[in-house]
Amino acid sequence: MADPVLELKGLKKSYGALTVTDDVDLAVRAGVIHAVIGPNGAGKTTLINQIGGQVTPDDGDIVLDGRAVTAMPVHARSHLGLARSFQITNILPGFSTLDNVAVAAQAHAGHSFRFFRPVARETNLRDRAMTCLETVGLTDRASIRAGALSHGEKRQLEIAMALATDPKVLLLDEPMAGTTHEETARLTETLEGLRGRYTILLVEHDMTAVFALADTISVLVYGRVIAEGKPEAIRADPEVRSAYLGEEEIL
Amino acid sequence: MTGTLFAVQVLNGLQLGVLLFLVAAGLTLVFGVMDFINLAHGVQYMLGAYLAVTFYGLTGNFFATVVLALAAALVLGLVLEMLVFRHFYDRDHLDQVLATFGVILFLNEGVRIVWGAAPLSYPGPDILDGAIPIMEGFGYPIYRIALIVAGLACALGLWLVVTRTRVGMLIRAGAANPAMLSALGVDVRRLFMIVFGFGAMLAGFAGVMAGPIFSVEPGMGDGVLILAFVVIVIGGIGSIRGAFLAALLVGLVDTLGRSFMTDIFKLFLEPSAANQVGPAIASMLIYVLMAGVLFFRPTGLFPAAGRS
Amino acid sequence: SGAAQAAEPLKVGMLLTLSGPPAVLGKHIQEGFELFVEQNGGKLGGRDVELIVVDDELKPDVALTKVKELLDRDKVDFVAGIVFSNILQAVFRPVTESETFLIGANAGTSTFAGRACNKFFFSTSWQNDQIHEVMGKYAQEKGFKKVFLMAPNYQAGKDSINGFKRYYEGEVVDEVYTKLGNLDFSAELAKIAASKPDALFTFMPGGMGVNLVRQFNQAGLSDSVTFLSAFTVDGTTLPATKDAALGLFSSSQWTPDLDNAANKQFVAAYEAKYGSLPSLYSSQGYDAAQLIDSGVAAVGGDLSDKDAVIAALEKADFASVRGDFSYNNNHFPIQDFYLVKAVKRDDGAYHTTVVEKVFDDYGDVYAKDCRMN
Amino acid sequence: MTAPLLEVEDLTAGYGSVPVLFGMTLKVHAGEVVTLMGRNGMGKTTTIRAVMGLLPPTGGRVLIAGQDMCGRPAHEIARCGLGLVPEGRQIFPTLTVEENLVATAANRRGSGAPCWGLPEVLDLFPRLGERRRQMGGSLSGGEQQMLAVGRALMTNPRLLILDEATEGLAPLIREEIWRVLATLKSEGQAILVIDKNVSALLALADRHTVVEKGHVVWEGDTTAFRADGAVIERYLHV
Amino acid sequence: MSENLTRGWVIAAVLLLAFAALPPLAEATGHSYLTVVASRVMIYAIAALSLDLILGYGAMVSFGHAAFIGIGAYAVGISAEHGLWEGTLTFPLAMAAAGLFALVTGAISLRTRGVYFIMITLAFGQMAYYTASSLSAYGGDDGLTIWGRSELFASPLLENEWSFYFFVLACLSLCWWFASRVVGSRFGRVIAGVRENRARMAAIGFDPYRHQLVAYVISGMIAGLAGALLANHSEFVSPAYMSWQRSGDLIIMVVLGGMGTLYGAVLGAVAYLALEDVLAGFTEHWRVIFGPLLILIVLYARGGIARAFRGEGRDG
Ligand SMILES: Nc1ncnc2c1ncn2[C@@H]1O[C@H](COP(=O)(O)OP(=O)(O)OP(=O)(O)O)[C@@H](O)[C@H]1O
Ligand SMILES: Nc1ncnc2c1ncn2[C@@H]1O[C@H](COP(=O)(O)OP(=O)(O)OP(=O)(O)O)[C@@H](O)[C@H]1O
Ligand SMILES: [Mg+2]
Ligand SMILES: [Mg+2]
Repeated sequence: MADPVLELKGLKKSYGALTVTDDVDLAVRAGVIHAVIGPNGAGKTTLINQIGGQVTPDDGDIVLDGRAVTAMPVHARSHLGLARSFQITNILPGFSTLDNVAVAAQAHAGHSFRFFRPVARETNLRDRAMTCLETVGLTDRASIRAGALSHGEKRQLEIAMALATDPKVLLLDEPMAGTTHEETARLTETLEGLRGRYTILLVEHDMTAVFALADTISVLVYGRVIAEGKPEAIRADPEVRSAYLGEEEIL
Repeated sequence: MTGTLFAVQVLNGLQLGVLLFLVAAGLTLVFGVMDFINLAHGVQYMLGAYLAVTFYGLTGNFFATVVLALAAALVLGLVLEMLVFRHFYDRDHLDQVLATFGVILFLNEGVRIVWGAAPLSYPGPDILDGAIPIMEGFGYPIYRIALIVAGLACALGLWLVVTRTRVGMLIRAGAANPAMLSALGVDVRRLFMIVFGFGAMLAGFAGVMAGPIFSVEPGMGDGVLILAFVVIVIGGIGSIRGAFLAALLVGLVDTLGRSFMTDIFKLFLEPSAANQVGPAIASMLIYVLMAGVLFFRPTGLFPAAGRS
Repeated sequence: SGAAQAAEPLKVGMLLTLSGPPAVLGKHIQEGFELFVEQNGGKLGGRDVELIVVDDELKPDVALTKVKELLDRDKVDFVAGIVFSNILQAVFRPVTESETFLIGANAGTSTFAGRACNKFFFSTSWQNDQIHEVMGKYAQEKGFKKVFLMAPNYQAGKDSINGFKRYYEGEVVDEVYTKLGNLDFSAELAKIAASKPDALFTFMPGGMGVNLVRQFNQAGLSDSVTFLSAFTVDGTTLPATKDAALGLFSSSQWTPDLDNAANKQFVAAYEAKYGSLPSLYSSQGYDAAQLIDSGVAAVGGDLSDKDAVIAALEKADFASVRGDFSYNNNHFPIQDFYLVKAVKRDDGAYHTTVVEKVFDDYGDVYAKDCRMN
Repeated sequence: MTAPLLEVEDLTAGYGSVPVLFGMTLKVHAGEVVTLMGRNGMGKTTTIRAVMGLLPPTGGRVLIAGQDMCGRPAHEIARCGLGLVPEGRQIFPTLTVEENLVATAANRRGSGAPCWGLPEVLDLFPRLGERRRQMGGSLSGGEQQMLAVGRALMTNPRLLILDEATEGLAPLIREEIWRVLATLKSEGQAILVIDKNVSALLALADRHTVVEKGHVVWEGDTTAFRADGAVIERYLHV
Repeated sequence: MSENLTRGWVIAAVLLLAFAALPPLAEATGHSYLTVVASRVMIYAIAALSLDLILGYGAMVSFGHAAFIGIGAYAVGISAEHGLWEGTLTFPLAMAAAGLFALVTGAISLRTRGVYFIMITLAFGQMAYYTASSLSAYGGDDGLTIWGRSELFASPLLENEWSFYFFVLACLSLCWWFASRVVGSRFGRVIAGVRENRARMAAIGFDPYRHQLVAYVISGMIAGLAGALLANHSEFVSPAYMSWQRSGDLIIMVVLGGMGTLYGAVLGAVAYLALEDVLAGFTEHWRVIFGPLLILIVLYARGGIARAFRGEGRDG
């Protein structure tokens, strides 16, 4: 079995009396799609925020590719190959859709202390951005101000920005939320195509997508991992059903 | 001896703090809670004092003056709201800065045309005349005690309204997301108008109360405005409690700095050098305080919860 | 061309601080100046006057642009006014270098009285230190043993304390420099009370002075500490301090009730025109106009021979409202200085009145450094 | 027959100079549940915003209980009994959970009808009860969504408008919401709903409206919808 | 974007040509003092330009920007006081001093955002102001008269009003050109991105703090240059150059002109100072006109004067 690229060891985070991440151990192997599911407020986003660096854990370690990144600033983690999407849309509203993605590409194509050359002439950034927009199906919105996109389109842009940094590990926080059925299906396909190339940590409430994509599923409830395993096993787990899945039909 | 002086200065610092809060109260509401950068707060304070000069001239009675000046400040505040402020609620902060700066220019000059450039004044009420002796030959004016009471009352009242009443909730909600609030059936425009009118009244009230100890002159609000912003920012924008504590802190630091900074420098500097450095440092002390606070706590001492 | 020039109006540019709290000072100078021009039939030295009043906003670089406009665009013959020394500092060089006459009606910086004096510059006020020296001398003569000194923390404030100390030899219990624009003096007053001086000497112009006087009074310090001041209790602050200032001392070269014919008619005319008593500043503005009038008249309205004009101005051939007035070698007046105090007139108006003459025909100490060229 | 609760006729609106709605037409009768369906960016949310008065319509009519409210300010429209769960939650971050709920609470349903109050909402979403004193902005995405739904319910609207109200909710809660909507419907509550979960919509709603590029391209009841496979294929790509 | 850029270039060219044509025109029409007025306007335009770089493009509202001007001015004044008149030394010195101050204060200030940033920069501005006021050796509050202008390669070239004017014009053109390159560069895009959404920029791999700090220092240095020019223009320096009102004036120039366009800053400086000058000529109470005028401009010319050149309103 391959070494994990991303490993959480005894991660803890509390807000006052509320423990949101309660001693979480998690290992994500290279090239897999690892889903984290759990009820609302279970601590999934907080977990991703700690991996991404937006939130500092109280205790525990985060190891990326063998390096402890627990205390590393956000941007430095990004340079180690960590990219993410946000559950609550987080884009550059005043930039064009294309520039949103291009600036993400720029972050990983040499340094940005270049004061003279017009960035608009850097066609490689543009091309890379266009490819990513194509992947999520936003090419015809490329020149629109990102703030003027519809909600669903912004969600798609989120993914494109994450992809543009050409990451090793992709953290996706509810990428399917807010997109229509068609887009969900398309995104599922896209992620399927990325399998093996990227390591993906997927947080999602759309069970159709989760069970179609995940190689491994961890179930988080009240900040603790209560179950982990192959999709079939999780689906059958009565505890998971009662805490989270309910009786909803899964296609 | 020095012990007594120190105690007196601490007292002076606290009273200056309460006074600062009184002056900053209206701005705490309009800028802190409602999130509207109102640079005109200072001139509204000034207007309160000038109105009081006029009403005192007419009535010769302090309490009648307070009531009349408050009413007039409210009316003028509402007029300003209708003519200027309401058009800028949904604009960005810098547009608000520019527009309210226009109001400053207009009112400062207007006051000069109407009341002249010379400093004016009116006395406090007779029943608050006199001083309580606290040191030999030095008394604490009773009027100042009344000011402290007024400041404390403002602080408490404001805190209750903002944190404990539905109106307070609506103001905070409106500041964060006016469109959504109106979609839930609240007339945000009217709400803001009321808040603004109230803020104008508070500013005017501070002006009226300040008149008997400070001179009433054009531009008297400009320095006060900056102080009020300093207080709010140190306290953490949006927090009444923060603004109050920050006002006390600023009052204390400023007073103690003015009183003892030069003496402290004299301990290890030539007297003439100490007289150079001491007052310079004392003048900038509140700014040093603000920079220091923001360095360690970039959103002030007690930032309002949920605000980034 | 002299005759042709004399037919044209005389252009006087007045550079004054007319905005912000100190605007009142500028306003009074302007009113005094305009009053004389009006009384004189709109003429100075026999020529019609075109008066251009500009506001320096108390910003040196604004003053500088404004003064360049006066010089280059309006081609004024005189620049008059100037309330604050930093403004004088900023405009002194361009005005004098363009060989335009500069009549200072208030600011009296030591630099321009001493080593940097200039033949084109004439003051109708005083050299800064003199006013403070009056108080120092008085305190010394009165035998005050302990004096507390307080002034705003800027150059003029420091000069005032130095001026005071030039004549005062007793103990200075403390020297406090307050922030410019200070509002609340509780802390300073407590310090004063704690050090139990015989007298307080202070220089607190404008609104600061109003605040200090009222708070001094409210704290009950007036009973135990003699209040000596400069530019603190005067015609611009008395309407605001009212009773609180009564009996407090100040120093001045002029008061509204000074007993001379020129002053009597000046005060009466001023009250008639503006409805209030003139202040020290109005008197200086008035004298500035008189000075120009006398100088221009002496050369028959022809300003082409600058040296002749200077010579005429140096004579100070006019009846100053302050009585004795002659020019020192540095173009600052030699005049009398008084200890004055605030009183209330029968009709309720407040003004200063002479208590005693402290200096007679007094020149300033910097004059010896002046090498006029 | 009484006038429909909401009637939208030939509504046009846009952002700046870019038109988005080209003659939207829509009707919701009292007690009826109607859906708006369509792909991303087709104008569903824009329709809601124009109806609510959050976006000034450039033409057309919006009748609420027979009264033309087109172009009126949002709060007047809301007071006619429209309760909105907006896209993207839009809860008030500086208010606590409880304050978010009670600040705008009202009864817009007219007298008699059962009332949503704080206890009822906390009962529906026990999680909100646990987070009662927490600031709205620090809630998890799903919790915010519950709060937005609760907040709209507490205005006791005559017409409840849900714009992607189940986004980000866990399957269990999603089921709960659909169950509650069904109960509400049975009590006569009118609902206008946008959601990606087509099967749930089909089970709940009486009528469906399919939007494409700012106007309605199909309208009909669930039976017709199920029957008309082409529509689904063409406009929704399910 | 590119359309925007060309428009910028056209407006820049027109404005600079107008500036270049001014001295001969002024001379010909007998208004030679206009040259002096206009060089002051250009100096403020440089300062406004530097502020726009961080305020307009980076949403860093510096309320202590006048301190940089003051420091630049004092660098020249103090050098002159000690006999150093060589502009090729004092100008870089002024820029370095202002840049250093920007580096130190920026490093602290940039920990904060929004209104907090406004206020902490104000605090540093005030500290600089009070420090200058207490420099008794250099005139303290009264300021310091500089008895002449900087030399350029030991020649008194700048003493001549025209050559000084064109020297300022050259500085303005150079700063403008430099700034316009910066905002279009990779670096400029990062600065703008951080303005839009700091957290997102960090998440995609940029260090917002470092980029902002560099921008802040660049801006401070340009403002320092403006200060050095101002000292030469007035042949006088004073703490008043650093007062918070001055910083406020600069912000107003930028907002009035239109943020984030560069040419807006220049237009703003011209409009603000010209308006002030013209209105003050009408009446001593010009502020009662200027105030409402300002309000009307913000109300109806959304996005400042620059927006008028684009003929569109601002959305949402
Ligand atoms: N604030 C805005 N400014 C400009 N255009 C906008 C704005 N919001 C939405 N649009 C545009 O209006 C169109 C319709 O958007 P709308 O939000 O109504 O779509 P929607 O059907 O709700 O899509 P989704 O399912 O993604 O929420 C889109 O093309 C979008 O780009
Ligand atoms: N700053 C904070 N202060 C207090 N509580 C917080 C804070 N941030 C998050 N929480 C709480 O921590 C819990 C976990 O939140 P988190 O956003 O991680 O949940 P989640 O699993 O992503 O949920 P969802 O599926 O709804 O997005 C929530 O109950 C939330 O209310
Ligand atoms: Mg989440
Ligand atoms: Mg939508």
